[in-house]
Amino acid sequence: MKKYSGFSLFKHSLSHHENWQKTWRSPRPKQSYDVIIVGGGGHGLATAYYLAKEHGITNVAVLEKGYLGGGNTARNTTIVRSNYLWDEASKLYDHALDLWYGLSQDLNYNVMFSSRGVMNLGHNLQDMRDIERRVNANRLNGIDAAVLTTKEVKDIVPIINDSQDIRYPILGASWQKTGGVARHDAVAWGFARGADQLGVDLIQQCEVTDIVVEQGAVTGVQTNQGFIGAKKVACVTAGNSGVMAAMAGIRLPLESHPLQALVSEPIKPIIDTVVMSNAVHAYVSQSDKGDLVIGAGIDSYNGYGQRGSLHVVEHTLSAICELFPMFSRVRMNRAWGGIVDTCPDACPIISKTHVDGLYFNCGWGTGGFKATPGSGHVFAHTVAHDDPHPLAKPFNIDRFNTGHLIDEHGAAGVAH
Amino acid sequence: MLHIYCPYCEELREEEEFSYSGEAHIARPTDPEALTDAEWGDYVFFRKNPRGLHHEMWNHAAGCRRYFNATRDTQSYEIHETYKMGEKPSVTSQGAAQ
Amino acid sequence: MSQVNRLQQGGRVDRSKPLTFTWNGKQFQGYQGDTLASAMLANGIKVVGRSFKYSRPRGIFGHGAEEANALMQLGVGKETIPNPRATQVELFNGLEASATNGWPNSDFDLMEWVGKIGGKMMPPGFYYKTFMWPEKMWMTYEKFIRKAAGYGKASLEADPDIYDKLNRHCDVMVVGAGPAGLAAALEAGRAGKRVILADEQNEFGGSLLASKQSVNGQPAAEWAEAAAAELAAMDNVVCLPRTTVFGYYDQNFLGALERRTDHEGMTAPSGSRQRIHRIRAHQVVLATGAIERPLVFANNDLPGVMLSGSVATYVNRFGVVPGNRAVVMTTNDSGYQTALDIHAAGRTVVAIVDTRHNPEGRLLDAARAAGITVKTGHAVIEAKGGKQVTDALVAPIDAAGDSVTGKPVSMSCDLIAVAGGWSPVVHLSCHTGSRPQWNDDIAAFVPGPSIQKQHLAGAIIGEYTTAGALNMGAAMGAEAAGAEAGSNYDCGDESVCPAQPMYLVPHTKSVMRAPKQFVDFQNDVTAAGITLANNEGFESIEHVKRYTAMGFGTDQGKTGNINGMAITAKNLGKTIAETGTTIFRPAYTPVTFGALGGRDIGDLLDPARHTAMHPWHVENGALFENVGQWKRPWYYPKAGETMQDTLNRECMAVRNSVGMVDASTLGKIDIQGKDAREFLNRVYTNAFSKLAPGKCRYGLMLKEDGMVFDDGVTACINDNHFVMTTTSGGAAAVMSWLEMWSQTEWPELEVYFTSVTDHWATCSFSGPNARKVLAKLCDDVDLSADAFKFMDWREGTVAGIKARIFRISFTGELAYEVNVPANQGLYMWQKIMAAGEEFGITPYGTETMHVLRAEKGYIIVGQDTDGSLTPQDCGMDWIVGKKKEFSFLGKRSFTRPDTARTDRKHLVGLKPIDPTVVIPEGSQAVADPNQPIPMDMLGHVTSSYWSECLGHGIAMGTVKNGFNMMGETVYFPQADGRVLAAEIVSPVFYDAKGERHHD
Amino acid sequence: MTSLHSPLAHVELPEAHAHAGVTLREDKFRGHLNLRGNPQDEAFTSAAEKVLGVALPTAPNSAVENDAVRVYWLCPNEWLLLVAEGAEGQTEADLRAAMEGQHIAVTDLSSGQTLINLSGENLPEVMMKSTVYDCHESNFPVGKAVQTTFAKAGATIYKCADGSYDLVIRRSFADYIFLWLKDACAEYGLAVQ
Repeated sequence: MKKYSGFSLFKHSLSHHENWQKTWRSPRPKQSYDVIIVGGGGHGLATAYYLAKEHGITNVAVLEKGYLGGGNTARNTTIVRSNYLWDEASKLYDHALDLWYGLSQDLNYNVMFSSRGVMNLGHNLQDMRDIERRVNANRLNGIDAAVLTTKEVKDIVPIINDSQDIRYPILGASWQKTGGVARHDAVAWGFARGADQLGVDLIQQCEVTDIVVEQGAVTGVQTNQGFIGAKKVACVTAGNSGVMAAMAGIRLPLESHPLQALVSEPIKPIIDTVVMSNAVHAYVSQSDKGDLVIGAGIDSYNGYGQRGSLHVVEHTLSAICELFPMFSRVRMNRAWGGIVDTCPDACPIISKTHVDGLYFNCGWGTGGFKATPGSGHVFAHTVAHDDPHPLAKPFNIDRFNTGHLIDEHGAAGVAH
Repeated sequence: MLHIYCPYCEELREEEEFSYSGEAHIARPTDPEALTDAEWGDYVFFRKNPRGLHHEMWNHAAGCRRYFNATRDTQSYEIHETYKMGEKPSVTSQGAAQ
Repeated sequence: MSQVNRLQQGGRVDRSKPLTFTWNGKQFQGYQGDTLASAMLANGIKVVGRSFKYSRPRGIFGHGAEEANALMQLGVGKETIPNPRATQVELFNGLEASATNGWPNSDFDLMEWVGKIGGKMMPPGFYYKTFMWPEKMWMTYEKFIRKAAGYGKASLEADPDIYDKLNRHCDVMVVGAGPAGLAAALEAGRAGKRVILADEQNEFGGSLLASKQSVNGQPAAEWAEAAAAELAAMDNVVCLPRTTVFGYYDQNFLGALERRTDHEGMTAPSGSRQRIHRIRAHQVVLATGAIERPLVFANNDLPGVMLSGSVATYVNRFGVVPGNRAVVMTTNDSGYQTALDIHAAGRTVVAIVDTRHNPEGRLLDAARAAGITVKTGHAVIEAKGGKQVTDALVAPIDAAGDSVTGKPVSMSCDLIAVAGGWSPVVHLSCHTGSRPQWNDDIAAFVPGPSIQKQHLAGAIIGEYTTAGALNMGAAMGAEAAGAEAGSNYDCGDESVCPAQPMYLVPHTKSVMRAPKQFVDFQNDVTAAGITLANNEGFESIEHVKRYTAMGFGTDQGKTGNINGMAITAKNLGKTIAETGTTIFRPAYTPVTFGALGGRDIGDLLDPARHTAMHPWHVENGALFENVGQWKRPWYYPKAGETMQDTLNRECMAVRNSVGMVDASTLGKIDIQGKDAREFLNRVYTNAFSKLAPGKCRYGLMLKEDGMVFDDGVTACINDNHFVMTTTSGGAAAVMSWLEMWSQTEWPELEVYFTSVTDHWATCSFSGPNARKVLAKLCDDVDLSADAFKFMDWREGTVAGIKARIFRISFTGELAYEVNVPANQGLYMWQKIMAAGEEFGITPYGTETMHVLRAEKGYIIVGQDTDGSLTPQDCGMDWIVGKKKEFSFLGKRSFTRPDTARTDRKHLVGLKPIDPTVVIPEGSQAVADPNQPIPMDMLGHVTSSYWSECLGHGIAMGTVKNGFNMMGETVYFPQADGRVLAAEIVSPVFYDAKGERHHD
Repeated sequence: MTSLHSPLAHVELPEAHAHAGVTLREDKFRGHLNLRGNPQDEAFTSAAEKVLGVALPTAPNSAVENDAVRVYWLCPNEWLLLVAEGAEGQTEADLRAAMEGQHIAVTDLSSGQTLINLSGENLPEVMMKSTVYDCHESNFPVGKAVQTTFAKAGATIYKCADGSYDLVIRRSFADYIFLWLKDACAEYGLAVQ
């Protein structure tokens, strides 16, 4: 497999780009694998990549019912940050943030990670208390974080409405300078290409219809392409995790909800950082293409339809126009929905199950994209060793029985 | 944008009038102290999350403030029925995964 | 420059009303009835912008929503709007438009050379393959990429316009007012149904307005006018021209954007500029028509290459012929009509180039009769020219349309009209999750099955004849109305010869080596780019879309998608049906953010709730704090005071004499019924069985997970009647919580709940002189300490008003809460202020309230708790009923292993070692301040204040295992490097024995 | 100094309009009582009828009225009684006396709510701006009472015989609703009586 570079681009241009190799193979499934990963989204592909790269397990298949990176990986607002509240969560996300740095070089695929900074606005006194608390916790954990005054917010985002005379004035913000955005599709494709190069079979249009369990241990999966045997099955299916778990007789504390996002028409650069506000339910960044990328609130009802209700989008845009009065004349080009699997404590489940050889990585709710490399990294460890990675340990499914929840509703909010 | 028939107001009303309350028909255990931690955790946190028919509870928050149940398809969003508290659904999917 | 391309007559423009506009700073004229595009074409303007990636010159290509090139920067300053399509902008006098791309301008663009030279290096996905070294440079590369990208500029000033919304309801919603939509609306309207008819154009009629056909013997446009007039006269029909239905949501909910004043100027003279109609329809008729498909050939993006139907529209509707010498390339009969229209307008049709080998029929005959050259079995394989078309390379092709079979000849021309067939506008039908289906008969996608109550009529399902569309529209309109269709339409001979599907016109060179053959103009996606993506393994159509950006533009691939899918299908050896399509999402065309936000901005962003005493607080200089939706007085500064000065003054007034706070925002729930006690027992941790009438009790409410959820005082009015108070922010949630348990789990308990938050106004005054103040106003209650004890309540008359007086205290002082009906709240407040004047009664706000309660160690749910603390964690085990029969909500969770730990985080008092210090709220506690990062954190400061009466800072916070660490020191490393220290103490800093409030 | 201040007592009146498309009138200080009870219990319904002089409406979204009281159906076991200013105390006492021993609740909300009347030729459009409920006469005939949203607040809306609407709104939201109406009516002119 040839490396990508400016030079290779030049060389191929001389032959009219007729000789580029495939980004990945399209193999037929083997009879069995050491590990089957169900779900070819960013997390699943990252898991496969790190299984092969870090643990030398290459007899691996990723089964994807649609196309690679076609679920939430392709539908999120691409924000990357790690400034969560509790030690367990912030360490997990910060592990991911560490991996974001250098990821393009590691994968030899430009995922366009843009460390342009992420700001979470506070609009009332309790918001500011929570921000202080979170930033202090981050700081003492060695995570980049600062509290901004209203003026500092304005200095970084000159177009923001800093009037103190509005319904919910900006009182300050938390600021993670090292956070940012990335190109979501490229993340999936980069991990896919990397995994493929290490020998992982990526099998698209392969829908798992059953998880086969014999005597308390997993033996493989039934698919629309027949039975495929496996010593271990790792499910990384986000919104569909509940459906997958049911196949193995497992219950999960998850609800799948529509989460909507939207983009404007492309405009010239106008906002250089990521601005999020939980209190008024809005967050915005600008893509390299020029679109304002805006996340809306979560729809209240369970839904797998990848679409939500208009009033949620309306609510978000009134908040956006309040924060950025000049965006009022900009136009929404496209709105869409993803399916987010939400946990009662707004934290993921990265866990073994009571079925031997069956693992789940799910429940990322509205915050999965930013964790992609970290999630894959610790899940690969968990699967490879049949023992949770130290950072994954707190995210065991047993916490819902012991009461050891990691309540990140405040830091997770809707905003990602 | 859901259009929901309130079984008490006996009218279709706009989604904005309602608030969603999750899975329906979850009975509180009569003797919580007799349950294992796992059984209690199951009651508190674990929910059916089907793709397809779902029996769920809604509250007509901006209307009559009554709680009621709905059978809704979580894929098509079609609402097959709504019914009052204490009533049983008439549309069910036997054999559907939870 | 005069309007060189304007015909002397014809069309629907008003030549008596000339309008002046500017394009790139230069003045031009058009007419009333023009779009910006028709006026630009009338003036011979060819280059209207530059392409996204390669900076190639681009011209107007279509005439409506499908336009991919002519994105404008409209207006200037705060009025400016980025990216509207010239084809959808109605011309008005003084309109200023400029190009969104091109440097120094769109006509002469230096970036073009970058595009020409670098273009070879910029195939799809090139950025994934490079710009990676060194890592740090990406942010610099990105800066340049961002600058080059984007189209128009957003204003930097606030929008001068407002936008509003109407909630509409109807029996039948008809989307599109072309022949099918008009016919449908007529049937439903005549049947007496409530009908809404919306169309994106300024007048109803759609294709009829540019048609030379007749409807039942009447010229088509005249018929459309008559139909529109009949509909406008019906009371039961709402006609919405200039209104685009942009989204179709579940259960027949539609979003539509009406442009109310955009045709008159950049801003609305009064009222809203645009309006969203939120429409709930019982039945929907989609009559959204079809968009013409372009043909993909080399250099097909040159200005002067246009959609054939658009050319005909400009000729017939606007009296503009966008060229003098036209070559028409067609795969079906549509192109013939365009050629005939151009010919009739007196311009030269160089040739009709028909890809079909053996076409026949009335239109072919008519063309030949008009003397137009028809070259069958040929195609325009390449356009030539610099900034506009100068020649068309025409070559014979094989019957399948796969290869060039002979030598190309060059035809001199300035216009190439392309007719590649039609793509039904299926977009709306897909918004609710229905997938479109490929129909081989018409070589197009049509709407798939849907569970919406939806009817389809006309070109949206491939009915392309006018009579067919009218009759189908009538049938569907009648069906939606539950009536019989009453009309039958005839439009004469509309027979056509079968079309040839043609998605990529062959070239003498291979697709990778031919000059660029554009599929998606807006994102510069070429046939070669798609092929490269396919070769690299991007096979799913969604992958192709994402890798090449095909269909991601503001036109959302209205013209390009089908060709791109077909090229992919062919590359992969699949059918188009197998390849499938991407999913169409709202919005059909872009929707102004401001319109979606509507009036819910500014003061209307969220309701501000006010108490009865609010006007007094405003008059007396209070600053306000947002608590939920409530506006609560935060503190009342006097001239020259710092905030701390004010707080000290307010606090000391309460400690030394008397102060008053408006406590009306606390949630209040009236509970009646014989099982009210039992109910309270179940939802509170403590017992209410023995609470006697006239008594109050503090209660703590948990969620089933055992964590504190709300707190408040409940008073027993009589055995069957209680009044519960909740936190200000938690009132609605508690009310729903109680109702839920009552309605769904314990319907057998006889108890009713009614929110009385708004009914009662609460004046809460505290301090050693509180009794004296009350005594001045109330003479029918024995106020003596023995008769009216702490945690008692009495009914009495205060200032002549019947009141409920609660002797409860959140300050630790002797305190009374006087509750009166809110209509008398302001009066009561003023009376108490007057009565207290001699004692220096001082109004105080939430901040002083917080200081006073913190001195006493009272928690504030939501500030000191965060959903992760049990009553035990808060040191409130005393309030957890141990003997209650019913396992109250949350109780079972206490015994879970993690919850039962004795070293959880505990809520404790924190006394700064340096008494002058106030530890910032949110500070994190550590045991060892010298531990390197990452440090082990023990907890955090939840509340912290300067206590003027104690003369030192005080704080509350969580500390791991805190109850077992009393007297120990914990440290709080600050961002500025300071390390603050505090001793773990009881949270009760003031009057630990509670003598003062009992006094 | 009067002891009574209605929720809208302090609002600033908008500038006078020569032609007001919408007129707002606050019907201040009416007695508002919330009544709960079991409509299947004949003892309850007959007691209510005896006190009120009119039978409690049991059809959803309906209302009944006589000279002394207007009664809105709120839910199957809940009604809102609107009586004259000052009559709420006696009505409550009468109801309690007549329903002695029954499972009922009577709650005085007279200060927690206020009644505003909206009329005028542009009212239909203002209602479309303000509520998601379908106020077309075919769906909202005279005499119907509906609890729904009004802007971002709630309201119980009643269609009066003269085509105007009576809205019962919560006191704390009154300023917001007035602000909303002032804004929504700006293009037609709002008169306050």
